[in-house]
Amino acid sequence: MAKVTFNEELCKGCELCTTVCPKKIIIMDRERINSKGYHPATIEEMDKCIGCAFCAIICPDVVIEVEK
Amino acid sequence: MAKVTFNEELCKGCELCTTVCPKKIIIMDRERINSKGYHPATIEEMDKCIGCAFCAIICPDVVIEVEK
Amino acid sequence: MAQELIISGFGGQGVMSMGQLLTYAGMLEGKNVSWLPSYGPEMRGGTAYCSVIITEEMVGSPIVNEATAVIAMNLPSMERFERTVNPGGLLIVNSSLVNKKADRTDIDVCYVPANEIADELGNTRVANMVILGAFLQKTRAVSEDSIIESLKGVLGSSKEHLIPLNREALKRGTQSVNP
Amino acid sequence: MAQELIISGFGGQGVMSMGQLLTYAGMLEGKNVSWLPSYGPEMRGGTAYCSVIITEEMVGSPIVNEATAVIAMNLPSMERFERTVNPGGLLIVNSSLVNKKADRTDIDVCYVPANEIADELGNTRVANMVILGAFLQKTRAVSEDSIIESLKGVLGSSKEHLIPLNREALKRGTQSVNP
Amino acid sequence: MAKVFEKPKALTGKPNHYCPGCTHGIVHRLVAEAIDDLGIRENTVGVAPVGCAVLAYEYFNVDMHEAAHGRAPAVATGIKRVLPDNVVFTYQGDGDLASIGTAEIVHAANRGEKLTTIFINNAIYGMTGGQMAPTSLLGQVTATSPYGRSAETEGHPIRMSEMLATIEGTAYVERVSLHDIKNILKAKKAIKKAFEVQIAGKGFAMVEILSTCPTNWGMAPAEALKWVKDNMIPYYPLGVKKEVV
Amino acid sequence: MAKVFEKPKALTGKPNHYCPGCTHGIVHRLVAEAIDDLGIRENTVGVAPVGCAVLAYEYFNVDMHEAAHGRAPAVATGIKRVLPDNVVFTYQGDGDLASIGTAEIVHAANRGEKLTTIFINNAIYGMTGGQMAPTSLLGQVTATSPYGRSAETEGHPIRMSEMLATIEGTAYVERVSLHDIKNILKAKKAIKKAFEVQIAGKGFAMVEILSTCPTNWGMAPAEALKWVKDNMIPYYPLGVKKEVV
Amino acid sequence: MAKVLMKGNEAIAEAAIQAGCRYFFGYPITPQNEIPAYMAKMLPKVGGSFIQAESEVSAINMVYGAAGAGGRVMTSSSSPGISLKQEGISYIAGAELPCLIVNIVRGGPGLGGIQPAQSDYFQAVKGGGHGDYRVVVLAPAGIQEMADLVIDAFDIADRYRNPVMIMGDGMLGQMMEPVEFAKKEVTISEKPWATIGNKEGKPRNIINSLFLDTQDMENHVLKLFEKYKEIEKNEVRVECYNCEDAEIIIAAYGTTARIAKNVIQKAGAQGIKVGLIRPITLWPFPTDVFKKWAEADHVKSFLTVEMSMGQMIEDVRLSIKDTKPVHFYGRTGGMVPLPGDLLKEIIKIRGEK
Amino acid sequence: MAKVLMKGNEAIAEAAIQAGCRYFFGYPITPQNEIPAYMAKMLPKVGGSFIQAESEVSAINMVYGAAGAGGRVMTSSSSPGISLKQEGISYIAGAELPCLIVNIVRGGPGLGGIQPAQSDYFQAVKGGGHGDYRVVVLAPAGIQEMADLVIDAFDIADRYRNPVMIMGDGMLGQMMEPVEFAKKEVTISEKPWATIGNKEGKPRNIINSLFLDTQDMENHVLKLFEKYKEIEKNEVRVECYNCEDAEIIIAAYGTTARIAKNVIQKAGAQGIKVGLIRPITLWPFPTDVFKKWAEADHVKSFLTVEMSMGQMIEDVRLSIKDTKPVHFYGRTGGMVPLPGDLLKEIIKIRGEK
Ligand SMILES: Cc1ncc(C[n+]2csc(CCOP(=O)(O)OP(=O)(O)O)c2C)c(N)n1
Ligand SMILES: Cc1ncc(C[n+]2csc(CCOP(=O)(O)OP(=O)(O)O)c2C)c(N)n1
Ligand code: SF4
Ligand code: SF4
Ligand code: SF4
Ligand code: SF4
Ligand code: SF4
Ligand code: SF4
Ligand SMILES: [Mg+2]
Ligand SMILES: [Mg+2]
Repeated sequence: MAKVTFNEELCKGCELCTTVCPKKIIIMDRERINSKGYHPATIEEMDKCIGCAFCAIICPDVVIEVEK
Repeated sequence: MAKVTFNEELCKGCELCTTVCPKKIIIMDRERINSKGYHPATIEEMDKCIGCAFCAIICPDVVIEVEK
Repeated sequence: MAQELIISGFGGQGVMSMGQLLTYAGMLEGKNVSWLPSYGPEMRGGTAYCSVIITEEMVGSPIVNEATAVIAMNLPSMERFERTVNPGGLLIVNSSLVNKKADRTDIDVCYVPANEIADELGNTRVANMVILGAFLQKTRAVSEDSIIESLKGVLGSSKEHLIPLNREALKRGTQSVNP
Repeated sequence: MAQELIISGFGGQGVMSMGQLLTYAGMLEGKNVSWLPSYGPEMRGGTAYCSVIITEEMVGSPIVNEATAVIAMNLPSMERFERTVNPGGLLIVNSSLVNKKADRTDIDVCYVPANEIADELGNTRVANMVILGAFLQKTRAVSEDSIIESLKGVLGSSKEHLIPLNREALKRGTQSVNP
Repeated sequence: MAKVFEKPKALTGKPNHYCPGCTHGIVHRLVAEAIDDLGIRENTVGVAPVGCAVLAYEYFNVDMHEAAHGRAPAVATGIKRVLPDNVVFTYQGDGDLASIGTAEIVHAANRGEKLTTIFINNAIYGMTGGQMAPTSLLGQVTATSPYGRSAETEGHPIRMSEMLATIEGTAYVERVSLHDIKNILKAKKAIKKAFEVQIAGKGFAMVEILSTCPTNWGMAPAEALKWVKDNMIPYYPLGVKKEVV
Repeated sequence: MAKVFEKPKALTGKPNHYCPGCTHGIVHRLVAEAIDDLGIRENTVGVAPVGCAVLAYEYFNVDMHEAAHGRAPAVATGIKRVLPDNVVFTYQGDGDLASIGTAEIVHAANRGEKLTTIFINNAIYGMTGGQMAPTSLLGQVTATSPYGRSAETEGHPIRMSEMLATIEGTAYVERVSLHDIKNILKAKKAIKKAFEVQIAGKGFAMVEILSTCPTNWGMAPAEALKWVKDNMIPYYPLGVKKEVV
Repeated sequence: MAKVLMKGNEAIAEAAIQAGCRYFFGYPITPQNEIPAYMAKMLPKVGGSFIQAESEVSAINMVYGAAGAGGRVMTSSSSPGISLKQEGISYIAGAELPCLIVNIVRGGPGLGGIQPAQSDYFQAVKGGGHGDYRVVVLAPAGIQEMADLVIDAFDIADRYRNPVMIMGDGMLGQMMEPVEFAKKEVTISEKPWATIGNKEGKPRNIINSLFLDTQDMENHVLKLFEKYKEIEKNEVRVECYNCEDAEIIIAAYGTTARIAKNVIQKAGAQGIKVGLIRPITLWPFPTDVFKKWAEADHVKSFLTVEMSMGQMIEDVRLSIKDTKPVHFYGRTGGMVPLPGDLLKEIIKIRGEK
Repeated sequence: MAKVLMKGNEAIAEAAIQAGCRYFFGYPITPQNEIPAYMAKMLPKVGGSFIQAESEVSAINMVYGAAGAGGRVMTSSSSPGISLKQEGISYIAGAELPCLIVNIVRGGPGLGGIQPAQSDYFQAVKGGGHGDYRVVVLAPAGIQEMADLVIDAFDIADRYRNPVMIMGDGMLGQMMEPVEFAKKEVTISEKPWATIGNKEGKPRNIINSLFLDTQDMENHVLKLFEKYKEIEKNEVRVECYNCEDAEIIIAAYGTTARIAKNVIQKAGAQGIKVGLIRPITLWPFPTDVFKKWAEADHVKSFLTVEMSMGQMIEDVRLSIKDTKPVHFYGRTGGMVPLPGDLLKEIIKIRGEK
C-alpha cells in the first residue's frame, strides 16, 4: 500500500503527474482552486496507488511526497 | 634565362628567400645596409637563376620581382 | 469626468486587452488617453494589471496612484488595489472568483459574477467584456459603440464573427449593475 | 648638474638597458631619477628610445623635451633628436652606423665608433657600453663603479662572467672622447 | 511506511516562480538530488544565470552567486580558483550559454576548469518572452523569428554538446531529455556523473538537458514534452558526446 | 622576358610594418593574389583586426573597415547584410578570433554568414608582445605562461577549425601552413577557394593558416618555419576540415 | 495617417522604419523587447535585414559594420546591455559613423530590476566608453515625441556622422498613447565615405579610429570637438513650461517631466508658481535656457527631479553656475516619484526660503 | 626592503602581491602588459592563481566570482578593455564586492592610440556602467605612490565592500622610478558573506544584485549611497602644493600634476605664484579642499590641466560653485602637455585679469 501527499498550495495544475501515473488515478480537482488560482491535482482512489513515485518524479514543483 | 629584381629598400633581411632558392644563389649583402638598417638580399650569379620564383613566393615583403 | 483606472487580474483573464479597448475607444472619441501595463517576471502566473487614463486634459504621468475606479478580476487584485480607489470612487469586483466583500465603505463597490455570466454566454473568455460593460454603465467613460469600434480594429476582419458575442457580453455587463 | 638625456637607436642595440643602467646608478648614488621608454608598435624594427633624468631636485615630468644630452645610436635617431639638445648640450653619435655629421654648431658633438670598438672587444653587443663610457667621460653623471654595480644587479650571479667585458667596453668608451 | 520520494535537502523548498509544467523545476530537483546523494551540499557553490532561472539562488539550498547574463562560466572559474576544493556548478539557459556566453563556456571548457555545467536547452529565450535562441529549431516561430527560423538568415540550430566535445578540456558531456520518466532518471544519472567528474578533477563537465517552455512555445506542458521527443531529439541526439575515463 | 612574379594589384604596395620574416606578409600577398585572380578587387570590403595586422587597411588595396578586437565577424556581418552582393573578408589573429572573438566567429559561422575569414594562427599574441594565445602549444613559454603552458592551469591549445567544422553554417574550413613553397601554394589555393565559397553563397568559409612570429617566439625566421613544421603541424593537422559541395 | 494607439517601443520601431532604417541588430532584454520583435516582423517586408545578434557586444559591432557600409542602422537595449556596448559606441564615435542606439533604461546597478529608471544619464551624457567623444542623447517624454525624435535622430546622425541615442525607460517603452506618423518622403543623404567597394578611379574608403601618431590622434579629436561645437550650436532641444512667472523651476526629462507637469498644475491650484525646463536633448544640454531663466528675478531656485540618485543635477548646476540653489528630488531603482510627494517637496523648498 | 627601480606597471603588480592579492584575471592590452606578465610569473610562487581570460568581459566576471568567494583579486586593462568591463563593474558595485581594477589609460575614442591620456576620467568617476553606483578612483602621480595606493586600495575595497580603481596612464605605467616596499604584515579582514559553502548552522550566502521588488531595489541603492557618504567623509586624498600664496591654482592629477609641478617652479622663478591641488582620489573628489582655497582672497582663478578635452574641470567647477574662473588647458590623444606651453597659458591667464 502506498500513500501520495500533495502539497496543494504549490500545485500549478500543469497536469504532468496525471500523464505519467500508470494507474491513471491522478485527476485535476475542478472544484477547488488554490491561492495561486490553479485547480490542484488530487487522487481519489488512493488504494490503487502502487507507490511508483512517477508522479513525484515528473512534478516540476515538488508538490508530491510518496510513502510506501 | 631569368631575371630577379630586389626592391632593396623593402628588404628586411629575413633570409627566407635564401633558404628556398633551389640554386642557392641568394645571399645577404653584408656590405650594405638599407635605410631601415637591414642587410638586403642580393644575387651575384644571376645567370644560374631558373626563374622558379620560389624566392618571391616566400618573401613576406614583396621585395622580389621575377621575369623569365 | 476624467477616468484614471486600474484593471487587474490573473494573466490570461484579458485585463490588458480590456484596458487597451477602453483606451482605444477613448482615443476614437477624441480624448487624451494612456495605457500602461505592469510588466516583468512577476506576471508569470501571477497578477497582471494596467492603468488607463481617459481625460480631456493633458495626460501627465500615466501611472494611476489614486484611481477613480478599480476593476479587480481576482482576489489578489482586490487586496492590492482596493485602497487606491479615491474616496467616492468605484470598485468593481469579479465576484465569480472573489468571494470576499470589500472593506472600504467610502466608495461605490459593485460585485459582478463575470465568469458565470460569460459561461452562460458559452465562453468564459468574455468575462472581461462583461465586467467592462458594468464599468461603462457606472461611468459612461466611453460609449459602447466606441468599444465595439475598437474591438473591430483589434480583431480584424477574420474574427469579425466574434463581435456579436462580445456585444452581448458588454450588454449583460451593463445590465448587471445599477447605473 | 642635472642630466636629462635621450638615448635612441634601433631595437636590439640595447638603448633601453643602457638607460636603465644609468638610472639605476643614479639611484644608487642617492639622486632622484626616472627612466621612460618609448613604447608601441613603432618599436617593431624601428627606432626605440628612452628618456633618463638624474637630478638632485624632484623629478617632475619624466619626459625629456629639452635634453642636456642625446645619444644617437643610428641615423634616424640623430635626425629625430639632434634638435632637442639644449644649446651648449651634448650629442654623442655612434659613428659606426651614422656616417653623417651633425648640423648643430651650438652644441658639443662627439663621434664614437661604438660598434667597431665593440667588435674589437669581440662582441658587437657591448657597443652600448662603449658609448655609455663616452657619455660618462663627458658628463660624470654617475661614476663608472655605480654603473658596474647596477650591471651586477641586472645580470645576476649567473652572468657575472660578463662583467669584465662590460667594464672594458666602458673604459674603451671613456677613452674614445676627451673629457 | 517509508518515504520513497521527498523534497531533497539541497532545495530550500521555496515555491518556484516557473510557469506551470516548466521543466526548469524538474531539473532543479534533479540537481539538488545529485548534491544530496553525493553529500556535498555544504561544500557546493552554485552560479545562477540570467534567464528564467535567475532566481535559482532562492531555490538551491547552497551558497549561490548570481552571474551576469552569459558569464556564469567566468564567475564559476573565479570562484573555483579561490576555492579549488569546493564543488562549483553553473546553471544556464541556451541564450545564456549558447549565445551571449559562447566565449565563456568554450574557454571554461578549454581551460579544463573543474566545473559542472547544467545547460537547459529549451530552444527559446523564456525569461524575456520567447525570442529565438541559437538552439531554436528550423521553422520555429518565436518573437524574433516571426516567420519561422530560416537557415538562410538565422542559420541552423547550434549543437553545443557536439561542439564542446571537440575541446580537449571537456571531460564529460552528455545530452539528456526529460520527456518521460525513463529519461528523467537518465538525466539524473548524467547530472550526478557531471558532479563526480568535477570531484575527481578530470576537467570540465556539462549536461545538456532538452527542456520545455510551455508558455513561450504556446503548448500545454504534456504537449511540450511530446514536442521535445518528436522535434528536438531528432535534431539533438541524446547520449554521451564525450567522456574521459 | 615576361613577369612571372610581381606585386598583386590588391596590395597598395605600402611597405608593411611586420617584423623581418613574419609570415603575416606572405598571407597578405596570398589574399591579394586571390582577389586579383577572381577579379573582385573593386567589389571587396576587408575587415582588419586588432592584432599585428591592425594596419591591414594600409596594405590591402580594397575598401577596408577596422574592427574592434575580436569583433571582425560581427562587423563583417553588418557590412554583408547591407551589401549582400559584395565580397567581404575578415583577417584575424588567434587572440582576435580564438579568444576575445570566440562568440563572434562561432555565431557568424552558425548563421552561415557568407564571409571569408583568414585566420592567422601564430600561437601567440604578436601585437601586444608575446602573450599566450588559446592556440599556444603545451610547454610554450610566453609572457603570460612564463613556466610554459600547462594543460592543468591553462588548458590545451584550441583547434578552432575542428570546432567550427561541427557547425552547420560552416561551408568550408581548411587548415594550411606556410613552412615551405609547396604549402604556400596550397595555402593560396585554399584562400581562393574560401572566396569562391562565399561568392557561390554556400555559407561561411575560413582558412586557418599556421603562421610564424619570429619576434615573440625568439627565433630566426627560417627557424620559425621549421618550428611550425615540427611542432605546430603535429598538433594542428593540415587539411580540409569541412567542405559543403 | 490616422492616429493609432501604440506602445512606446513599437512607436520607436515603426518610426525607424519610416525613417528608412533597414538594418537592426539587437539582443533581447526587458523592457525593450517589442522593438526587436517589431523589427523582426517588419524589416523583411521592406527589404531590410534583422539579426538577433549573439550578444550586445556583437550587436553594436554589427551596427558599426553596417553603418560603415552606408546602411541606416539601429540597435536597442536596456541598461546592462548598453554597458556592454560602450566599447563599440566609442569606436563608432571615433570612426564618425551615424547610427541610432536606443536605451530603455531600467534600475541598476548590476542586474538591478526592470522597472523605469533614469540612472544611466551619466553613462549616456558624459560618455560611458573610453576617450574623448560625445553621443547626441534625445529624451522623449511621450509616444508621439518618441516617434518624431527617432526620425530626427537618423537625420542628426547622418548630418554629423555621429551616433545618436534615444533614452527612454520602461514606462515610456511599455505605455500606449495615440501616435500619428506624418508620411513624409525620406531622403537619405549620399555617403561617399562608405566602404562599398573601391571602384577604379574613386579614392579608397577606410573606416577607422586608430591613430598611431599622437599628433594625428589629437587632431582627430580636435576635429570631433569642432563638430560637437556645431551640434551644441544647432541641435539643442528643450521645452519650457510655465516658467514665465515661476518661483521654482523644475528640471526634469522624460517620465519625470510628465509627473512634474501634473504636479505643476496641482501646485498652481494652490497658488504656488512652479515651472519646468525639460531638456529634450540631454547632450547637447540646454545650458543657455537654464542660464536665461536663472537670471530672472522671479526664479528663486531650481529643483532637479530624476529617477536616480542625482545625475543631471550636475549639468543643471554647471549651466546656471550655481547662481541659484539647485535642489534635488529623486527616486531610484524602479520607483517612480509620486506626484503628492513631489508636491510636498516643493512646498518644503518654498518654506525654506 | 631597499629601493629598487621599477616600472609603474611592475610596481602595481608587486604591490598587489605584497597586499595579499592572490588572484589576477586579465587580458593583454598595451600599455599595461607588464602587470599580467608580472602576475603570471609571481602568483604561482605564492600559491595564487593567474588566468589570462578569453576577454576583458570574462576577466571582470572572473573577478566578480573570485571576489564573491572571498579572494583578494584584481584585474587590469587599458581604455577599450575597461569599456568592456563596464557591465561587470556595475555588477560588482551592485553586489558590493571588493576588488581592484587598474586602468592604464590610453588615447581614445575607439581604438585610438596607446600613448598616455586621461580621457577616461568621466568613465571612471561618473560611472561608465549603468545605474546608480560609485567606484573609488585613485590617481597616483609617481611609482612609489602607485605602489602605496595599490596596498591602500585593497584595504579600502574590503572595508567598504566596493570596487576600487587605480587610474594611471602609459607614462606612469612604463616609466621607472625608485620604489621601496615597506614590508608590513597584511591582515585581511574576515569575509563572512563570501560564498564558500553553506556549512550547517551558518546562514546561506548569496552574492546578488537583482531586486525584483522596486522598493527593495531603491532601499539597496540608498544603502549603497549611505556607504558612499562614508567614503566621501573618510577617504578623500589630495595634495596641495604651493597654494599658500598662489594667484592661480592648477588642478591636475597623475602625469599632468607632475608636469604642473615643473611649471610651478618655473613660474615661481619668474615671480608668478602658482599652486597645485592634486586630487589623489578622483572619487571621492576633494571638493572641500577646492572650496577652501577658492575662498582665499589671493586665489584669483583656477586652471585645470588634463590630458583630455576637459573632464575633471566639471568637478572643479562644481566644487568651487563657479565662484572663481576655472580655465582649462588640455592636450589629448596621447599628446602630453609641454611645460613651456603650460607656462605660456598661465602667463596668458594672468594677463587676462
Ligand atoms: C547583458 C544582458 N543582456 C540581456 C539580458 C536580458 N535577458 C535576460 S534572460 C535572457 C535570455 C533568457 O534565455 P535563456 O538563457 O535561454 O534562459 P531561459 O529563460 O530560456 O531559461 C536575456 C536575453 C540581460 N539581463 N542582460
Ligand atoms: C578590447 C581590446 N582588448 C585588448 C586589446 C589589445 N590587443 C591588441 S592586439 C591583441 C592580440 C593580438 O594577438 P593576435 O590576435 O593573435 O594577433 P597577432 O598580433 O598575433 O597577429 C590584443 C590583446 C585591444 N586593442 N582591445
Ligand atoms: S505513486 Fe505512481 S501510482 Fe501512485 S499516484 Fe503516483 S504515479 Fe500514480
Ligand atoms: S505535476 Fe505537480 S504541479 Fe503539475 S499538476 Fe501534478 S502536482 Fe500539480
Ligand atoms: S627565381 Fe628561383 S632560382 Fe631564381 S633566385 Fe629566385 S628562387 Fe633562386
Ligand atoms: S625574403 Fe624578402 S625580405 Fe627576406 S631577405 Fe629575402 S628579399 Fe629580403
Ligand atoms: S517562460 Fe518558459 S522557461 Fe521560463 S518559466 Fe515559463 S515555461 Fe519555463
Ligand atoms: S610581433 Fe610577431 S606576428 Fe607581429 S609582426 Fe612581429 S613577427 Fe609578426
Ligand atoms: Mg532558453
Ligand atoms: Mg596571434
